Amino acid sequence: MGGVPRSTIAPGDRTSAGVNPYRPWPARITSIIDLTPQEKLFELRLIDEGARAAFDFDSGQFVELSIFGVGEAPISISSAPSKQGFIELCVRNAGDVTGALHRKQCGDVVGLRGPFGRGFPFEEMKGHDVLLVAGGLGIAPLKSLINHIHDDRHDFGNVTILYGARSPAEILFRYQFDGWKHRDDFDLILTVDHPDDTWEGDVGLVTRLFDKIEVDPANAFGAICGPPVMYKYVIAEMRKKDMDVDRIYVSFERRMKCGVGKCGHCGVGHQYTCIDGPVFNYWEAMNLQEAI
Amino acid sequence: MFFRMIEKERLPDLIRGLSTEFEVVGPVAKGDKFVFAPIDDPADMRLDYDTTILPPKKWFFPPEETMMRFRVADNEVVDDEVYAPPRVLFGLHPCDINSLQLMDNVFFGAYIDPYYRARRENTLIVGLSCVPSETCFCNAWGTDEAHWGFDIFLSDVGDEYFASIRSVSGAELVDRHVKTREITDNDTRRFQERTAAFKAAFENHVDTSQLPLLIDAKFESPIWDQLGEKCLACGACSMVCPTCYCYDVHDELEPDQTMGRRVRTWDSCQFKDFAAVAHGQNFRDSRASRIKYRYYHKQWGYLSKFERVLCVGCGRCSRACKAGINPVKVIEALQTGVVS
Amino acid sequence: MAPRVVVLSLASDFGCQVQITNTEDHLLTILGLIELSYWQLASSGHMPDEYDVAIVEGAVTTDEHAHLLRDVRGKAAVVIAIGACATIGGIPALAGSGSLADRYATVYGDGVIVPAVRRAPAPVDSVIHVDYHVPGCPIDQSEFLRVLSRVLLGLVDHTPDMTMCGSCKIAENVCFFDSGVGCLGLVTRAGCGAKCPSLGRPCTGCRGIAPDANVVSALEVFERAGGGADALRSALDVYNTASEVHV
Amino acid sequence: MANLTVEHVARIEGHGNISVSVEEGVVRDIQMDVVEPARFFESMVVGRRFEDAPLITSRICGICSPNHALTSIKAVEAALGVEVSERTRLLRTLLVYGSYLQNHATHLYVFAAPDFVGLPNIFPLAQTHPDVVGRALKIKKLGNELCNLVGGRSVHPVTAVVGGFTSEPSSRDLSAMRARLRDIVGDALATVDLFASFKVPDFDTAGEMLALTSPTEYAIYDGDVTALDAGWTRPAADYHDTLRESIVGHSNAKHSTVGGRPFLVGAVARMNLNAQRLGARGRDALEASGLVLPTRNPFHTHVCQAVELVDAAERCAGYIDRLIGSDGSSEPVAVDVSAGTGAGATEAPRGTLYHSYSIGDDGLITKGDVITPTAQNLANLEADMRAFAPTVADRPREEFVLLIEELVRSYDPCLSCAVH
Ligand SMILES: Cc1cc2nc3c(=O)[nH]c(=O)nc-3n(C[C@H](O)[C@H](O)[C@H](O)COP(=O)(O)OP(=O)(O)OC[C@H]3O[C@@H](n4cnc5c(N)ncnc54)[C@H](O)[C@@H]3O)c2cc1C
Ligand code: SF4
Ligand code: SF4
Ligand code: SF4
Repeated sequence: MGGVPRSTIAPGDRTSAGVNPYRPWPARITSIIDLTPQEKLFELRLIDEGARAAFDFDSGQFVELSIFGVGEAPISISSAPSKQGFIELCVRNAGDVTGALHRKQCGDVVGLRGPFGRGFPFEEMKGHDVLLVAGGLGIAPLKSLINHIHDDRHDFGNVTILYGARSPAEILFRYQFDGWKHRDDFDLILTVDHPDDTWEGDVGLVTRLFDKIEVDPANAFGAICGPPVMYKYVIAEMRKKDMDVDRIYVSFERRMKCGVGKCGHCGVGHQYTCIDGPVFNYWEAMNLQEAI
Repeated sequence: MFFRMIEKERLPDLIRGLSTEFEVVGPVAKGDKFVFAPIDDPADMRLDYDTTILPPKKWFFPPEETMMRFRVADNEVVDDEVYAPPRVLFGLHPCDINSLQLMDNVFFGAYIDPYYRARRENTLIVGLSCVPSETCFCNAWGTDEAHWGFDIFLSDVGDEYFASIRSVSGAELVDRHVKTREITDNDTRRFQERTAAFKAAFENHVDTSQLPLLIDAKFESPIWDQLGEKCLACGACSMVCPTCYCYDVHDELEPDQTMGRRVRTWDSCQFKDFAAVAHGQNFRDSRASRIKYRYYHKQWGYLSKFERVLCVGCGRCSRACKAGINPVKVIEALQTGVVS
Repeated sequence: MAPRVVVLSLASDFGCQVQITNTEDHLLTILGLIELSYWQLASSGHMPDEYDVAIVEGAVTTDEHAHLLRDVRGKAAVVIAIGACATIGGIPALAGSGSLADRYATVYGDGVIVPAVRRAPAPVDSVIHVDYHVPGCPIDQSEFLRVLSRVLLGLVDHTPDMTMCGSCKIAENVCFFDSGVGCLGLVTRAGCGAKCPSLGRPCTGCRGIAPDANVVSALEVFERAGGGADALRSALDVYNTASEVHV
Repeated sequence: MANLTVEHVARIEGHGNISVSVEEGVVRDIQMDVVEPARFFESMVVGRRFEDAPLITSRICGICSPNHALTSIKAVEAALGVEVSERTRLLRTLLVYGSYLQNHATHLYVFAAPDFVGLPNIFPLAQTHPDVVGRALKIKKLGNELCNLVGGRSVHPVTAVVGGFTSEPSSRDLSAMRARLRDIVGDALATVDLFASFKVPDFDTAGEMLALTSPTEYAIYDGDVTALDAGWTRPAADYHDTLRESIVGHSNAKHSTVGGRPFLVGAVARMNLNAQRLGARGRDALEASGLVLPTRNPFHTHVCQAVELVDAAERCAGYIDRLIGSDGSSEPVAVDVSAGTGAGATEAPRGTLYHSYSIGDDGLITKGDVITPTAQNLANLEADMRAFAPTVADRPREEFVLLIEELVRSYDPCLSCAVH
């Protein structure tokens, strides 16, 4: 929309009347890392300097990635809010937009809208233990949270990460996790469904790892992200450990066309994933029909 | 608000007058049904219409609209302006006026939809009193009365209209284009009588008590499966509904593949792929789950945010649904546990 | 490099190919995006040995058709089926019911032997995998252009799966069932903008039965207000004889 | 020269091969093998409601589908004794002419023109002669739009049904169309000039020529059948008695004869029989083309079609005047179903098209018959090929083949039509 000079407003601005919330901001791909045959990690920088400086987000929030001629797809931000000036998106080639993104090269321009949605309650989590459970691509938004905690490590108690992937080759961000294996300020346990010859870690579903961990229910926050089938079982484990329903956070994936609470696609129960979520606490989620 | 009396014979003066400043859209006949269409001649306007096939939402949120035009090479937007001509929607019944307010909650709200807003701000609304048809049940939601959301509202009291004037623009236009007179006590009495007769004329009396709780409690009820068997999954109900706003977005390239447009089109939660995500997962694969969602969202999802039910009882969906599914029946089924 | 495209036809009336030429305003633009390697209707030349995209019109009615298709599938990276004949069997498939010998007798007189190569008419994907579908009898030019654009961009096939009535409502048509006339829009794949109802004629189902159609419920609707369930069955035969209808 | 076959002759509608057998350097025989497999339209309509006949049989041909639809409708109406309004007839005539504009433009520019400029197709001309290609597409597009306007769609019109039209264009759209029709006359005249300037072989067919004729107009939508040589005029409905159809071994299409002679239908026959009823502009165009009538040269199809383009544009503008001026209705008239048999004929762009049906008391069709222009022409085409080939047998093989192909294309054949 005309009127407001674009660089004076943040991309996620909700209030300025002159902003067209559907208009993507051009962003340049500044790095591409092949993680697995299906997933790549893209580093993106908004081209407009003002917008880049104003871009502020919480872990768990997402952007709408836009490739004109193809369409848009909601993608969680994988990098930590503590890192400014760029964002990382960990994207699986799942169809049109994500496929077209995979065919892009460093230096190409795509579009971004956002950040959108409600992320993890980082400030509330401060001073507490955190148990993060990821399945498959669910590590994408959680990695933002993990890195954010990492950058503010002294503000948190025990931090435990359980991460399950199908096979060792499908473990995302392995370069980072391998580096963390021997750290004592993170408890990191990886598991795979289908091990290969080199695999020395755990085998089986991520829920199995709960036997290996200690949780202080009075103090711990949980954060879960993974394929839809996973939530029920992981939450059951957390409940077995007596964690509070309103301190367990889940992040949902639903179909989305707008990201701003209009198109109706992401409805889950009586809420919209895009503006009421994608992160919900479990008490809210329990009250969302058909959510879990 | 202030009030004037307008002789019925003089109404064409008002319409003609409005036409000099605005595009005037009103109800006209299509076969034995009605549609809202631009009016060339006031005589084409069918003020005796019962309801229209499509609600007025299409004048604010068209079935297909270009959101922006873009250039592929550098992924740049070349144009996202909205063209919204000054327009008057003439002859809206109370249900439709109320429906626009429900739409406003969505399209304004946290993020303002610039396309909807531009049209909404450039459109005046002239309301018109009506007579309930056999499919109407606006009386159930209190949407049989419009208290705001119009510039002028004309209540038919015989040979005259009792005109309620809400906005400055409405007042100016009435002043400019039609001869009126002040209201008298007799006029307000006639207005009250008309209102009472209107309320008494409803055939449908739907018990909506505790509906939001009921629908939440009956989430697992077999009635949804029975409705799912009947439902044709055609989406007609959503298209004709003045309060359904879901949409789809896709890009279309010009034949030379260098420029294109991002388009949004009406969508329906009754379509199978509406909640499908990548890797074959579909959160509402069955027709039963989809029809349930439609009612759940209307009676409870929306209400949880805006304290209103997302239905104005216009009865359009009852007319459009060839499988005979409609809110009156569904609410009845929720209460009795039986789908009739 | 521009993709090398061939246009082929099996049993058809060439109408869909004519529709391609009927994109007048854009024909030359499209031809600029591809390398047209073979198009019998519009150009001299022979079917090449190598190409990337095959556009196939028409139903399979002979063994030769099937052989040709297998050969095409082996060579082309992308196969696009255009029109009702190629996507659902269409009108040629109407000849698929009953005995072929009788049909030969009706057309050519008694004693004519049915050639051994004849088979029951069937859509292209009964023989080979089809990557993109452009339904309709005939195809709609703009839909064809949209599909071609998806092919060029490497996007997946995206034929709408819902039925027609939604778009018919958008067109603000008075529904035929309201006056007791049956209309196949109830079960037919959307995407033509409810062309026929908008022109005053009930849908004849040329885009095929929508994957999401509820044929059982549609039968009841026909029973109540559309001339009876048999009217639905008979109307479906025109284009959809080769489709399996689960009733 | 040895025996040769040309498979899938290009730039014609449908699949056909030419086979030439040569003995001791002399062309012994030459055949047009129609390899298009039979589609059984005549048997497909049997058992279906009469309303379905136009819907189904228009799918015989996607190129002249408006003609098939209308001819089928006329046959059904004849069988059931349905009388349609004058307005309906006017609209139908417009629909046929829309099909003429689009078909002739396609045949002339897309199918035939490449032969005269020595190219495989028309598309390279877009660079070298943008005006020519632009003109071709402009005429073709207007034809399509005329069909769209009246029929709702140019291929397989939607609105034309037994008894009338299910929807009619607005006067506003009609007058816009009229303006464009007037505007296209210049392009049509330029087309006449262009094709009159091309040199064609000097060759006469020995066949008879048949076309619809009418005392009042250049017969397109309606008329009786007149034979040029024999001189008789007969009702089109009697076509079963006039034409003899026979099955030939090498072709899936039947052959036709009249009075034991092969014959030619199409633009040349029409022009020979109807030229005096051309409109003023059409007559001027004919004169400017230098064509002397009657002509027996099938290669003159091109010029005749081009003259028809001029006439079509002029005539359609006149029809639109009449439509706008009158307020009759084209709404489908009610049909009383009772058993009957009837035939219909129209002039399709490629020649006379016949449909006939028998309908039972229940409204179901018991018998259907279709004879397409190409089916009528095939016997004559083969006779012409036999006569023409020896006259060019001395040419290099490639040129020989091209000339034979050109003869085939001058008939503007529609082989999938022929095998229906
Ligand atoms: C809040 C949120 C965060 C996400 N974060 C990530 C992430 O970090 N990394 C990642 O790789 N993926 C993420 N996804 C999933 C990603 O959005 C989808 O994979 C992507 O939209 C598919 O789009 P496409 O155009 O590539 O595929 P399409 O070709 O559009 O579709 C392929 C399949 O996906 C379905 N689909 C279409 N649109 C959507 C949609 N908007 N959302 C989901 N499914 C859809 C279609 O039904 C189809 O079956 C996230 C989704 C959400 C809602
Ligand atoms: S749900 Fe039905 S009755 Fe309610 S507003 Fe929508 S169309 Fe009208
Ligand atoms: S006319 Fe046909 S397509 Fe339209 S709503 Fe009725 S049944 Fe559906
Ligand atoms: S309405 Fe039906 S018959 Fe007409 S074009 Fe669409 S799918 Fe085909």
